Amino acid sequence: MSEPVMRSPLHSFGLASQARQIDDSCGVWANEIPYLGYISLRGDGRDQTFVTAASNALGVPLPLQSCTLSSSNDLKVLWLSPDEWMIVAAPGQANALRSCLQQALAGVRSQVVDNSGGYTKIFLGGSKALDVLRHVSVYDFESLQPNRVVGTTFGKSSAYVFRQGDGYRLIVRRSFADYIWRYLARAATPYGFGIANAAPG
Amino acid sequence: MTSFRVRRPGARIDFEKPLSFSFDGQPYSGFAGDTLASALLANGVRMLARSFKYGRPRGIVGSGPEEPNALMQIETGAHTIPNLKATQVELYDGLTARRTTGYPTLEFDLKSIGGVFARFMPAGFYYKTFQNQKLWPKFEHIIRQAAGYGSAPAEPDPETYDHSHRHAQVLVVGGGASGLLAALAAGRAGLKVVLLDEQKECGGWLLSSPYSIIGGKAADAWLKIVIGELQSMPNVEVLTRTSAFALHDMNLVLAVEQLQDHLPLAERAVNRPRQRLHRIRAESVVLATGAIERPLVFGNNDVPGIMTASALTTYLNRYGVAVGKRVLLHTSNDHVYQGACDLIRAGCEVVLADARARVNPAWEKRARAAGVDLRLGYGISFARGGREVNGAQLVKLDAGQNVVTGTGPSIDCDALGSSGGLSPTVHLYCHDGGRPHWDEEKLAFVVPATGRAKSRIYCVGAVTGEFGLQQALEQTQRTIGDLLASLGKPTDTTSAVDVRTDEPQTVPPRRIFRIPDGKREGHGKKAFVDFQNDVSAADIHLAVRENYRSIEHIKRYTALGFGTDQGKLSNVNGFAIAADARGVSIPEVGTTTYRPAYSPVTFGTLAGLHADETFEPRRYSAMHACHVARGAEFEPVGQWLRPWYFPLPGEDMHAAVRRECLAARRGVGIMDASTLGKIDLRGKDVREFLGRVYANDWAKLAPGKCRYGLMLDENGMVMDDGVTACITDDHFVMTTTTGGAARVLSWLEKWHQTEWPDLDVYMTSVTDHWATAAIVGPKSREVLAKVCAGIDLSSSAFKFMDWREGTVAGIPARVFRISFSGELAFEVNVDANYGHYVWEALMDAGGEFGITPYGTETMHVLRAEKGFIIVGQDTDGSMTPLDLDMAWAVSMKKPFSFIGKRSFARSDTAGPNRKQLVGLLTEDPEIVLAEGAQIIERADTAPPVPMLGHVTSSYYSPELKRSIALAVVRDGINRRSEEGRKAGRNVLYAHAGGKAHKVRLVSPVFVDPKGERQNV
Amino acid sequence: MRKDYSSWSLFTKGLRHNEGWDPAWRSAEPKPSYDVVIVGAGGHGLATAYYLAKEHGLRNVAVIEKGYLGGGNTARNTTIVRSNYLWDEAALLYEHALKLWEGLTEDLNFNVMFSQRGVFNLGHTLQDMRDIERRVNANNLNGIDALVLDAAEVKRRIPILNTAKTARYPVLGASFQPRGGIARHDAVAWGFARAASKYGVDIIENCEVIGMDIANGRIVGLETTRGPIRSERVGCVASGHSSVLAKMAGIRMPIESHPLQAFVSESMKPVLDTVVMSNAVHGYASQSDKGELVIGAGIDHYTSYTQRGSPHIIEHTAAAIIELFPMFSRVRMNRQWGGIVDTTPDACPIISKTKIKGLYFNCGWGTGGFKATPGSGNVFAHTIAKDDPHPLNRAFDLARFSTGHLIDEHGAAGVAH
Amino acid sequence: MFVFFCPHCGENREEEEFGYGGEAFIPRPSAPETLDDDAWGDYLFMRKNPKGWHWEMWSHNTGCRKFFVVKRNTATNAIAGSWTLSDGRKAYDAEGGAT
Repeated sequence: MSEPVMRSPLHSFGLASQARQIDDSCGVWANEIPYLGYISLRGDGRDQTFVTAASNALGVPLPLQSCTLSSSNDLKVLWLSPDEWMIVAAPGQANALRSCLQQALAGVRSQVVDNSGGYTKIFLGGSKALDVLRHVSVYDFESLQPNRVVGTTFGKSSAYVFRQGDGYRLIVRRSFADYIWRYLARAATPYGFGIANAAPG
Repeated sequence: MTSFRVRRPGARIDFEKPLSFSFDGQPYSGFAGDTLASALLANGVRMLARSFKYGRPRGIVGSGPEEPNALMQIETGAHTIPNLKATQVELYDGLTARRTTGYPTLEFDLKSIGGVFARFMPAGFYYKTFQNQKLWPKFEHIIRQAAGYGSAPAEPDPETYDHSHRHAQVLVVGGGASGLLAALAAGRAGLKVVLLDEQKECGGWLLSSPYSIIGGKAADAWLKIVIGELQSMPNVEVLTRTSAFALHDMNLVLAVEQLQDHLPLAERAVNRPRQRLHRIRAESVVLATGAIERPLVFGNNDVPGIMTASALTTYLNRYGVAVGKRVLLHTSNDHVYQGACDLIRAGCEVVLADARARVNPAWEKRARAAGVDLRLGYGISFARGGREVNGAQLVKLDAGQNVVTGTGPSIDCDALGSSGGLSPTVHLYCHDGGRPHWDEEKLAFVVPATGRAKSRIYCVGAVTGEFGLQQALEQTQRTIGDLLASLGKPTDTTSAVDVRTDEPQTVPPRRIFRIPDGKREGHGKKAFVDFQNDVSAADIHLAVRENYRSIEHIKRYTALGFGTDQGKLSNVNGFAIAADARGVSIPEVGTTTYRPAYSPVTFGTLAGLHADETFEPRRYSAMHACHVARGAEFEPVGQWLRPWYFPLPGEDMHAAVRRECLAARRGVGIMDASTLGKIDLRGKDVREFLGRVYANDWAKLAPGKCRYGLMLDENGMVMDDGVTACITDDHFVMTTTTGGAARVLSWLEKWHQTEWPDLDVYMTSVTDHWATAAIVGPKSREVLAKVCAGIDLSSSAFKFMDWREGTVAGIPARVFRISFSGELAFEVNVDANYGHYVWEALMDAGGEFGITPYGTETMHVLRAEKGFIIVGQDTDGSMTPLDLDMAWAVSMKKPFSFIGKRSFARSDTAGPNRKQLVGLLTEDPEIVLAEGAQIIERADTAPPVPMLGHVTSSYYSPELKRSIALAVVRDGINRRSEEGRKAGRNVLYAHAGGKAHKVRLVSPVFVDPKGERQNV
Repeated sequence: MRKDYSSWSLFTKGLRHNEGWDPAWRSAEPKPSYDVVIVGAGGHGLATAYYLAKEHGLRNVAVIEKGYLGGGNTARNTTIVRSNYLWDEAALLYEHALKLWEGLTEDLNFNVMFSQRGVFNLGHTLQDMRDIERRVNANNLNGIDALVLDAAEVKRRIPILNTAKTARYPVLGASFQPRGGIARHDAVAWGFARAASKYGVDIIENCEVIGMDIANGRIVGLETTRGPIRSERVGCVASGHSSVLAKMAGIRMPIESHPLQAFVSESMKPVLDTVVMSNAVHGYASQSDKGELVIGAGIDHYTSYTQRGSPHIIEHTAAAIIELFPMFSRVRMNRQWGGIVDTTPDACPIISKTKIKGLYFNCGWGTGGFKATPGSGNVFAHTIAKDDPHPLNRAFDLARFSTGHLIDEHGAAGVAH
Repeated sequence: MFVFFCPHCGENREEEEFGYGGEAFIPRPSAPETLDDDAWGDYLFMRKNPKGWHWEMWSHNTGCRKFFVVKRNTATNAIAGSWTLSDGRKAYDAEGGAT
């Protein structure tokens, strides 16, 4: 039997082979950042025991303010609701992180679920990235501050979006990824749409 | 052909850039900057349409979106566009336009024959005739052929569209003088401003009025300075060619931007959208939408060459086209005087008939000085001319009453412009419930200058009835000052602009709409109110006479304002004439309701990117590529695309399904079950929660075990079903139907959040995380054994309805021993990133056993053979678990009254003779009943036939080598019981497509009734 | 009834400059009392009054209306007429209506332009096709014309329809009711108003009900903005405002009032000569005699009495129409609007007596009201005149929401419009 | 066309992010078996459907997935405010259960 091979949600687009260095030739650049770890964490943000245990396990404070995120080198913790967070971890880290959280939260009203197969991340950059977001979503991205994350519409689907560096990161559900990518490509094509290589995590 | 070009500095025509175009196959030339209308006029084309009802010759009346007549078919083939107004089509080289009316030709229109009999075709005549229902289709066919303007394309659209969602602090609609000033002030205050203008450049009426002076500067220079400053501000965005067509609640303005239509076909960028829908959410909206001049209503006022006076002026000043040499102007107000002077300056002779006996002395002086032949106190009784105007008969008007006191001169002319006053463009203000009010002095429906401060809608300029330039600008300064003050911004940014003009103070217009001709309405020459729908003043009087008195009735009876111009020229005249006919005031008549779209917008723009492959989301499983590679046919299920069957070369569906079924029953099959909804539930109260939302009991389900559950709505009807596994005592994983996943999660959240927040339960969707392959058949264990580690697969260690954790092909997996086929079966769940890999690994492992992938069709056959229901196919929202003969899945003993339970006890739900699920066998085993066949008592199908139920599922069973079906039948369970059989009540007929087949009611479990196979 | 409207009358009156036309109906001042008062002068209310007068001899009848007659949903619908409903109760009621439609122009001496150009209900999934088969078979057994067409046949009959297999919602087939079609919506209200008025029915516009006088469990009169009106029989036919009226009588209704939007294109040459409906993509279309495409949208989910809905619903519908008819992408929407539809939990109407003696309700038509107009009025008139439901509306009583005997026309029935 | 302030996300968001959740504060009877058919039918199906102020639920589908309470005028589309379920209940009770 061959070695196990992962296939990301956008595998069928063959993005890796089209990727190139970002330059001025396109107004919009994007690519999939595959195989990250995704942990869904549920618990009561007003429960100090839960917050402390989770923060300690994660090594970063659990963001308690709505629509904010906190991050360390390895992971990002996105506030999704007063009792829900998404933890985005480096590839291969999800399992360990899940165990660690579950141990820390033993006996605390909470839920820790590995959802790594269920999501993927899309890098969106370029001088016209904001214009593209205006095409695909109803949210006012112009006022989206760094360190904030929003769950909003993407076409007739949805995405979690935050800023990182010069661009944006979108976290989308696996089964919708095909639709979302096609939609994104259609919206971006008028500006010149390039597949970026070495998309920064 | 008496029109001529006027070369005047400041005109928006580039005489260095000639363009060629065609109209109705005739070549013409124009210049860059022309609209199709201005170019046609410059070429002397007067008649370019025939009227809707009477086939009367028609020409251009307006210069913008108000144009009722000049509806054009632009371009041909896939790029063709019907019904564009020539006044809004920017000319480009090579443009092709065709008329949309006039059959067989413009010169001779068949409908003009009908026009001879116009008196027998008054408003609403068709309600009074053609009353034979049998003959009506023939009449209707003729009516339909005669109706309609342009033609829809015959091909799909080669161009694309998109949406842009914007958020502004201040949205200014209209880039005329007031709008520009408003945007400038808001921009200088540092606010995020968007300014929209429907034309290709800002300026509004100033573009038609080059001799206006603002703050000592000529209009042109003033515009350059203001627009230049706006464009230099990073916080201000100016969108031209962008028409705001709707204002929805909470200041959501929709506007369509034209990105390509002004370019020659060859120059249009393939990747660029043709049009863009801007959905702009604004904290404050400033409506600077201006006003549109309405014509006066007089006899034969529809002859080509008769326009609004402002259109004449616009063609002259902005487009460099003098429409005629001898121009007759007719007015009731001051607005035409500057235009009259401009026409003289261009070399025209001008007669100006003012309905007022005494006019504004300042204007009178200027006009006379310029050489205008002023006739005061006169009205036009009727115009002369057929295909173009050649004169008009004047009448002397009483100074007070709108009656004729004597005859007047007959004036020759080759162009005629009239002005009945300005009608503010109040449409957007009214879309979200705002109402305009009638200003008797200004003779206009206006909106308040204060707008609707609570909604943060402000109005400036002509839309408020401030028709004078200086007054409008001063009012804009005050209003924007208020707006800025409300935001705590300095208000001096507007007052810094000098807005003094040299315009004389205007004096009130005369209250006249319909120029009297000395005859009773309906006896004189036709005087049109709505050109596009051929609605005359007499039609409105007739409607009122017939008691269609509400303005909405008048509109609907006569079609007033129903055209593609939405009554921009006609409505106020119509309201006024209706008021006269009813003998009431105009405010008592009121207005019709203003509805979007202010100007028409393409379906493509509305759809944006929601077209073609991105019309709606389509979801794929992680194993999709595996199925494509194996040649699967697919079936849409909810948002998903699932493999339907996997035909081998030469196989049809029947053959493929037969092969797949037998593989699963005799050997081993494999199916992608990833699309089922999966919800992870955690918390110490999950059991209790499950007990409330499912009909059955969950108190004793042990870790490592699974159970099937029926989920009911509160009405007691089955809404979803699925298997839930107990992972640990406080951790469960629920599966739902493919189509029901999102609904179920939302349903569970709603109950938890609203009714039972104290229950310790968290729910998270893991549908997308897990990829699931079901391995099905007697050999499934052997296949799995080859790749599975960490699980004892023996039947004693891993029983039916158990689940275990281990690895499959080296990947951590949850394996469920559950079965939707009645066979030994395992469902392998892995991280979806490995879904593709694990599917292929299972295929490899199953190779030696002939593992056969199968799709939804085979799944349906297998489950039907076992009598397993599909929610939504065998149920329709009216079936209780008891109706499904599934009492075993209901626990009436649970302490909590689970959702839906109480409804069972209602008299009808608990009553006899309900439709119940049964199996059906046809007398002829080869006949596969139609799904949807109706169950009836006797073979006689002459209606009406009482129906007892219907076939919900029907297949040919390869296992049984005969057809089988499931059905819901009244009292079906009794009918198929021993007693029912004895009474012969179990034999019925299934009727479909006119044929009735004898059927026998049996148990719905056709294969392995004892359920032994799944336990091996 | 004298047939005042004819080609001959058009000719003779035309000769005299059309001055001789009588008012189509008489606008009446409210009298102190009536035998029956109908609240709501939409198509249903006016039809009720007409049939009360014509079939039950009740002429001392008033129809009172808060706005102008025919100004509610009668004026705002997409004019589709069909009877191919699933369940016997609904199908027979709508078929009763359809039969009346077929003679309505002659009966009313008013051309309501009932155009039987056929109605297609498209199927896009296998389940859609099962439901279509089920419904068509049921229709046939109820004596209602209906047939199942496969995709090729649908394409043959509607060549401009996109039947590509690759479509997001591929067309797998359709049901077709040849006798279905469209009618001129305003004309229905005007025609009934005129015919009722000729029988002596008082039509009173701008008269809003502001209270109900109820004594000892029976209705005795109404308070209106034009004064009190006595009547011991009151039929409420107020569609979206039914809950408001019911509240005055202290009755709770299983009704929610939602925006339902529609739009028309600019007028074009004939391109679509039938009615096409699709529940899966949420859109339906026909082309009016004037040449406008008349397009209906899906319902807005929230309740509202504003006659305005959310624009994204219209945008979705435009997208759906392009999905069905790609060639309409470049066609333009001319005007959009909204109505207030009164929906019930089982998508079936309520035509019922109430716990208040003499007070009757006819409401809850959801998206199906227009097509039922003559039938609804006919059976409601019977219900009021006899104080007992007509056999065709017996099942549509309020009691079903207690007994559980719902007539669920959701989903399978192709209810939407 | 609506903008709702999501009391959990703390931001104004466009209507497209939300789903309508129906009339608010229809408590499930604590002992359904004790109700007669009429009372149960009332709970199941009867709705206030007022023309005017309406207390209703919306869920923030693309955001926090929480149901919350909105007081909205069905005759004008005006929104008086939005609250979490528990705060909404308090506001509603403070009005005496509203219309």
